[in-house]
Amino acid sequence: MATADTQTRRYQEPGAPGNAAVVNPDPRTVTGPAGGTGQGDVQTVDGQLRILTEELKLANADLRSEDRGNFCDHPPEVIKPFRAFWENFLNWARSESLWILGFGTGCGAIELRPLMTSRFDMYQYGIQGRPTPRQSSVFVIGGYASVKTMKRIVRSYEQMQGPKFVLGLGSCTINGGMYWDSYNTVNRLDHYIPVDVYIAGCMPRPEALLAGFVKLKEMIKRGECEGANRYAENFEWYKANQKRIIKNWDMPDYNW
Amino acid sequence: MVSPVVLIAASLGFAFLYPLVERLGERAATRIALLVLAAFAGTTAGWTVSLIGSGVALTADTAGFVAPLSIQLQVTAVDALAMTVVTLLALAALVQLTERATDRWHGKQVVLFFVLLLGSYGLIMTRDLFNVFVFMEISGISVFGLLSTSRDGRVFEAGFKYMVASGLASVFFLIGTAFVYRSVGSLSIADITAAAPVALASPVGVMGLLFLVTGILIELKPAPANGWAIDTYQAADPGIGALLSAVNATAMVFVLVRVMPILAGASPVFVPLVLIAGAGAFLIPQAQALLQESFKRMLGYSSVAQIGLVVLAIVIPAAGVPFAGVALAVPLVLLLNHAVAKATLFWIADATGDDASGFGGSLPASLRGRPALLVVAAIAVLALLGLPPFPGFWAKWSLVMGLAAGGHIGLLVVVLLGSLLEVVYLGRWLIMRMRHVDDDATVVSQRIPADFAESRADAVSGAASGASDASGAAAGAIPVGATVSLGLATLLMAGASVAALLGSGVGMPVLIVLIGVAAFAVLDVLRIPLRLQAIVAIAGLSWWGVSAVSGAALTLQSGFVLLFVGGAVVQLVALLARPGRRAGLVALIVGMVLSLAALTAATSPLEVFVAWELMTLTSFFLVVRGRFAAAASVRYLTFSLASALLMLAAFSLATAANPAFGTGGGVIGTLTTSVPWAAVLLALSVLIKLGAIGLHIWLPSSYAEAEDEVSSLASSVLSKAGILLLFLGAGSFAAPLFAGVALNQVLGWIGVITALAGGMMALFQEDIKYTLAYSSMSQLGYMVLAFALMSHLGWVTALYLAVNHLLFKGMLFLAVAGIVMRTGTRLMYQMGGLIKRMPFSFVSVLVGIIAVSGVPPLAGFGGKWLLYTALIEQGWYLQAALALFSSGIAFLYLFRLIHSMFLGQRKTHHDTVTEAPAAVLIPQFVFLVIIIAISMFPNLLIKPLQTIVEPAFASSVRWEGYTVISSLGYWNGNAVMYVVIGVFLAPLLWLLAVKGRTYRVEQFNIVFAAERPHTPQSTHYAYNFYGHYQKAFGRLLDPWVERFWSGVSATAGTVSQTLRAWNTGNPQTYALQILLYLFLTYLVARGGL
Amino acid sequence: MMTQILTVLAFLLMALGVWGLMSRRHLIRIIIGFSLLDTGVHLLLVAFGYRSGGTAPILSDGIGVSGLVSGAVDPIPSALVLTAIVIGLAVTALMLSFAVRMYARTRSIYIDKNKELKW
Amino acid sequence: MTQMILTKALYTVISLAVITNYALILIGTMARIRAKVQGRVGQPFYQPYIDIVKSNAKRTSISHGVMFFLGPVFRLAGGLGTYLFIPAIFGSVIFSNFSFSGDLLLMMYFIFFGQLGMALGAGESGHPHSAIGVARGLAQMTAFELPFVLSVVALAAQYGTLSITEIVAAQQGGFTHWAAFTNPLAMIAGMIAFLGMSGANPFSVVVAPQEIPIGPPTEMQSSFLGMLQTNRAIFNGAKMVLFMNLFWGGAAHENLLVAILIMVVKTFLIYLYVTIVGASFPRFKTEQSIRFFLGVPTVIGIAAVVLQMV
Amino acid sequence: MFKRLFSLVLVVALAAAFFPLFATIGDRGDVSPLAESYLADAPDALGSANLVTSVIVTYRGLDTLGEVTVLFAASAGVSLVFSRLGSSSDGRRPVQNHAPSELVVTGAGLLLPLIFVFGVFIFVHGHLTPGGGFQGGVVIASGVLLALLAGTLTELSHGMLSVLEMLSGAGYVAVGLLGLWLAGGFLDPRFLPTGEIGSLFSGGAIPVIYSLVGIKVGAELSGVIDAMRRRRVVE
Repeated sequence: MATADTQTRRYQEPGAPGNAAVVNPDPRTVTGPAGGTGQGDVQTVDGQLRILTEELKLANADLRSEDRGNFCDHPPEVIKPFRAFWENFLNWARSESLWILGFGTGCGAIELRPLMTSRFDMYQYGIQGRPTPRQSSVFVIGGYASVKTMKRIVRSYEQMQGPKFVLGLGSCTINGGMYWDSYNTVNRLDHYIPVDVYIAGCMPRPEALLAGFVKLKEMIKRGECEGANRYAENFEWYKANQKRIIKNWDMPDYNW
Repeated sequence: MVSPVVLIAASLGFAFLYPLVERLGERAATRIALLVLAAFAGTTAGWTVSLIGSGVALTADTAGFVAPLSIQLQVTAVDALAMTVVTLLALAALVQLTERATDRWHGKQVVLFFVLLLGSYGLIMTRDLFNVFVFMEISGISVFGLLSTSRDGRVFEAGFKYMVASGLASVFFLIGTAFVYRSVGSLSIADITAAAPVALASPVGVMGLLFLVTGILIELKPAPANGWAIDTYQAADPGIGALLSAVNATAMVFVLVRVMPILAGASPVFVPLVLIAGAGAFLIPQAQALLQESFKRMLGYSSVAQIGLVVLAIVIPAAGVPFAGVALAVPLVLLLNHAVAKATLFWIADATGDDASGFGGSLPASLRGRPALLVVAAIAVLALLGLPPFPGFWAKWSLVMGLAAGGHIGLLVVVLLGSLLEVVYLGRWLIMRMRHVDDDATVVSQRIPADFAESRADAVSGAASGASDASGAAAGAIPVGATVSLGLATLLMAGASVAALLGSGVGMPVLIVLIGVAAFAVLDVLRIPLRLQAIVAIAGLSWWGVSAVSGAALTLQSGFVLLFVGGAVVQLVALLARPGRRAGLVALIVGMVLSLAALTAATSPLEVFVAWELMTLTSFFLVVRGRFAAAASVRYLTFSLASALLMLAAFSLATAANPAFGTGGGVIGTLTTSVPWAAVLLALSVLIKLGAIGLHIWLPSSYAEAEDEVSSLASSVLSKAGILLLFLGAGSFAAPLFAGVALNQVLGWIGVITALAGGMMALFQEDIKYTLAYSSMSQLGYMVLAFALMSHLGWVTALYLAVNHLLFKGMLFLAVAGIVMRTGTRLMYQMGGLIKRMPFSFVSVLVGIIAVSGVPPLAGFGGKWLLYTALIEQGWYLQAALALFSSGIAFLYLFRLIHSMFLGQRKTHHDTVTEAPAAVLIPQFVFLVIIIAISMFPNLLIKPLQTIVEPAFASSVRWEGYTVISSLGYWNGNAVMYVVIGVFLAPLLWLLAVKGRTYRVEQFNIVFAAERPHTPQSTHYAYNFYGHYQKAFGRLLDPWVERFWSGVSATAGTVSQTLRAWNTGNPQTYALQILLYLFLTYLVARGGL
Repeated sequence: MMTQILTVLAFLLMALGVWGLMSRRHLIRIIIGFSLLDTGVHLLLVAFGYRSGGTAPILSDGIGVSGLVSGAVDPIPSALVLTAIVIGLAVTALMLSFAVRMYARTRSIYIDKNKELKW
Repeated sequence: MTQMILTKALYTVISLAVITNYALILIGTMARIRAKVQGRVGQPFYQPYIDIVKSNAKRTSISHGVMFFLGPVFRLAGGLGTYLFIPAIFGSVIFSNFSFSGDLLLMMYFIFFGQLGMALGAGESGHPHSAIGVARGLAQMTAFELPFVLSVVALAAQYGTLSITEIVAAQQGGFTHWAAFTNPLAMIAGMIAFLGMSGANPFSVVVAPQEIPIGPPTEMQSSFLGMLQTNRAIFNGAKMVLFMNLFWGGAAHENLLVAILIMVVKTFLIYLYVTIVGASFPRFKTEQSIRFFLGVPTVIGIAAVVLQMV
Repeated sequence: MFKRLFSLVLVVALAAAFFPLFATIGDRGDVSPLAESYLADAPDALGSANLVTSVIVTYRGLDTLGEVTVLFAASAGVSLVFSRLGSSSDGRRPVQNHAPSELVVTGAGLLLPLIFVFGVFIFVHGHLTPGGGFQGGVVIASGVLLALLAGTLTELSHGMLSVLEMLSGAGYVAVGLLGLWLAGGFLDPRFLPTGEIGSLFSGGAIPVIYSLVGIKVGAELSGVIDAMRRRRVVE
């Protein structure tokens, strides 16, 4: 079995968003170096990007006014883990019951399928597919993310319930891979959603994917996969990055 | 007393002198004419008062010689009464004719009017055969002269035909008279009657009499030789139409009355001959009238039919309660009832200038927004149809009883069938006139906009129907003459009704119904607002209900009183939510409830029937109030009255077989009959009212298209009347019918199939009210099934289901009323997500549907448990399985109901919807509390029901604490409740303990294949919810029954068209028909010679 | 014998009238047929009053009351016929005037062109 | 009185614990057996436990409203109640549950309780696929209800009682007394209906994962999902116990442990039957399954009833 | 055609059916007892020589009153029927197609007085000889017709006709009522002396009645004739 070249991102204390390019001191105004395509400016209202209102509700400023009432306007929150033994037990359960969101975001989705077969038999690792983000805990980004799929990725990610884990599959998720200079490809996934495990390769074989899952399980057991909390913590930064590349933003600021 | 001859001299003298009187001025002359008529009325009324009950007759010989030598006039009490009514109607007619907008009568017209009146007096009073002929001609010629008043140029053609026909009739009459004189040697009717058995019994005498009677019959315009008369009615001035049918026809009938003893004495062939003639004259025009487009023509058909009925009544001795023993009372009452009612209708046609009947052509809603005229028209139509409390009802009852007692089953069928046809066309006319202007009278099923658009206009519900009432037809002013004459006629009818009612011997409960309606009608006249009326009604009914049942032992009757009055009182609270006035609403509701109560208190078949009819009527007028209820109410009226007629037939057959029928006074089985056919008819009648499969097509649309509060009352309270009747007739259904199969077994199958079919149809409705209506049908099917078991448990079940259905269907319908009120639509897929806006309504619907579907722990399960236990106990296994299956179906449509309205996506334009008004919620929660209570403690309900049933069957279940134990199984509602609370609370607490942070999100925050749903409207799955079920069943779900009844309707239409075509409009054809009629009478007589 | 002849004559007259009534299209002819029918009836009435060899029931020289009783015809049918004739006349007059009005409306004197009202 | 209630509560807890754990293990085992058939290793037999723990260990959850929140509670209450109204082991005080509160009819109707609650919860989620799933589920439910009811009525007619305990009692004394052999038609109708009731292939269109992402519980997550998973075990257990009682002689032995063993074996075989059928057939469309249930099984059921009538 | 055939068949069938009825009527040697009592008693009771008149005017006086009424109604009817037609309202003169011929004019001049006198004679002698009010009235009306044809009369006075009609009709009723109050009953003529049979002034009020009837009938029929003559179809 070939060994996968995996690159992990470790959980860091809240407030320090990994190796992200920018730490933004004022959540209301987001400026900073462009990731991804780097085209265009951040959409702003009154010259400023407004994610949260004075009452700390989601502004949902990009929605049409008649749609606003249809969506929840509560922003995501950081939820502290339990302590020690209990959290370890829960983490064990989480790692042994990984439910994948069955959403083929890129060409790598084809590599997911073999895991179901008798040859790879992901079930024996407690992994199984799930048709709805609500019930899934692992989001496998199957390859490059374009502007179009990014919107869906963000939406689906936000609709998963925490703790939730993201597996970036293939080189494209890391740096754009062979599409690195495409006008339409997102080069670096973790500027937009927190990624727990990257699996390098173009494309990585199912074995590599399995190896990535094993790695993810280890990390979960170690309590290192707190992507959901990281996302909540740096919500405005992520949102600003997302909005920079998604021009026709017709969804609420957080898709519950 | 004034001599009869003076009346004739006075009218003739006045006619002669009228040109002189007119020199005083036209107005003054007509006033004087009215005064003269009033004096006539006073005279005749004086005769009536002094003659009635005295048994003597007022006699006047002319020329100073006694009877055989000279012509004798005679007035009996019956004659005097008829003359009084005729004079009053003539008075009203003259007011109408001289005080109308156009074509006011004056000069020669008034003269001829008096001549016509004189002719009628003469016909009634004379006792000389040839003199009859003279007066016949006087009447006829004055009518011909008056015909020219009409603005319709076709009247001359009609008049010509009339003259040809009437000429032939005169010839026949003269030939007959000649032969009679030749044989008897006298023209005095008394002499001829005395001599008839000897002198006229020979073939020659009989043949002469044949001419005589044919002449008289032709003058009575009998079908099928009456096209000329119909043409005349159509083309003539409606005022003449009124005179023809009210004055002229009434007088003509008396000729037959005079001659009948001669005929009967001479030969036995004449009674059947006249019966056949009467039957034909009654039935054929009713069928011909079905599709008439001209109202006047329709009234013409109706008039000749009514006279046919009178002819029947003359020959058939009266039986039954109201007029037993009073000679000629039945035909007289029928005749006068018809005269007043028909004159009223003609005058209305004249006043509104509206000659459309409601079939084809334009359909003006000419009575909408004219309440007074509407009331008058309704009274006239109902009186014509022979419905209580109008005098015609009692006569019809006696007539039918007489027919059955005489063994004239064929005639019975003819009378009932003809009456039904009359209901269809007259009822339809009335409905068309009072319907809402928006209503194109085609709505008998749910209406779904073709493009699924949120079309607000289409979806406007009954809720708004009251608002635009006044904007109905442009109400033109009614001429003063019409007002007076209609008022006079209505007073006359009212007076006669009161007199007949008091004389009929029906008990207090029936009277209370009418008093109640009248009292609230007075409130309407005083313009008391709806809310106040509702409060008065609630207070009054509560007081009445309490006083009716307090202290009384719990019996079937008192139980049903509680059910009816209690259920209605609670639901009346909902009316408090409606501001403003709703003329008639409370009055009719009170009437309906009281008539239901009267049904429980009825002690004789007559009272049962009266109460039943009153209930039908009040509920019909409630249904017809709906905004799009015209077509539905046509069905409702037709089927309800068909049901009533079947019941009448059943009662008459039963009474004929056993005069003591229905006087048993037992608690259950008051109406038990041992005649199988009567039992079948009774069952059919009840099944129609219960909307049993095949007979149900009226039910959904009527319940659904009525106003929302009315729907709830009808479905929850009114529908139980049929159940009560089942119990009253219980004993009839158990006897073996054929091949050892008893009626109750058939009933059982009908019940269970109804339950299943109703559920199935409810499944595919998009309109919430139709869903509930079909659900009612299904539930009633269960009750029939349970009743049909004829066992202790079965009956307890039937009653349990009845109570339960009242509670939850009241809740559901009222909740729906609130929702419809707030959202302005009845289509479920246009609702959705209302739970957050209308939480209380949701709770009520939730409890309601749990109670319907029988899910433990609520009371519905008790009903199901009892039902299946009872069914299996009796060995009705297949029925039990089917019932269970349909209960599953019920679960489906109920879920659809609650889902489509309250769950799923809320439409954006419903964001501001508020909770239903408190007044609508209060009754729901009253019912809810009751449901919870009887769920916790089922013995609270079941034990009293056992008490009710015990007189009929010994108990077959026993109680251990809260556990009810049957031979098959057991059920402890109390324990179930606790267990359910336990198993519900435990997971709930667990969930609250382990759940993480829960965010309350909106309905639109859903996963949608990584997309965003477009709008709530496009995201709510509610339309065609059970499409797959429909697909699975395929053609089984075709509307067979609807198709069948459409076929029946089309066939009736074809028959009507065919029969209509008989009246070709050609005078020679009419003459031919008259000759043919003569030939037919000859053949009939020959057959009997 | 006389009565029989008269009766049969009356009968034939009536049949003729009826036939005319039913088979002619012209309104006036129909009315004439009608009159024939009437006349037949009148004849019948008179015939029924006849007694063999009877005289007119009028007192005149030579015929006393007793002669009347034994020899005069029955005066009643005569009286009846008089009335009937007048009535027939009245009806005929009205029929004629109606016929005029029908003609005025439809411009046709034929009966089958004057049947707008039907069914 | 208090003591009585406490004792009953203890018994209930024991009974529930046994059935829950047994059913969970049974589900896990059956999944593993299915994996073996497919040539896989398969998930551990205790995977259902982990899944439930995981679901409950989710830190966040979303609720679409009160009914959504209570839906799973209703569902689980329905499962628990259904089980608790069935005497699980004949003659055992501990496992008699609350069968004294009602008979077979109560049990049959109580199944609706959970269905209704879940349907309401799914409905309030606002997800059209949930509603579609519910519509399919309910439609299919009424369809298999008919043969099931017919077989139950046939049994009730055969034994003259609706009490489950008495039905089981009547089947004691050797397997030839089992209803399955004394009334084979009823058994066949009932067992076919059971296929529909268990929602396995070919009657799994309700939750069709790829078409309407698992239907009614599409929006269910976290603890709500955990409850549904728990219920699945209990409800399945309850249904198997019911069918065991109705047709297969129930579980009766003077030694309670032996009786439990008998129950384990019998229910295992019943579940195996469902699994085998499910593994062998593709999925029916809704209208196909409705037609199926209202066809042959219904006719068999009617035959069973008619045989009892003559 | 079919209808005619059918009519023929029907007429024949009716004739066949009822022929026995007519054929079996034979001569009778006597009259009915009622007639016999008239023949025996009427001359004495009423003093009228013409028994038919006695029957018509007295015994069956009500019939006769009705008969008058019928004629009255018919006349009113005819004038109503024509009232909507024609020229009286617009004042147009009826179109005279032909001038009356010489023969008619001359003949009329000769005959008219005779006719009127004859008419009066007939109704005045109604109780004595065959004839009576109706016959006399008709004769008078025929005279009027002749006068109109001959142009002797060009216009009838409606007022006069109406007054005549009214007064004679009312007089008839009044006579009847006088009979009721003064004698045995309505239309009893014996409140006037019955006189001697055969003389002009006999039969009580019978001649009065017949005169009134004659006037009335004459006026009515003249009215009818005039109504028919005057109106022309203008629709």
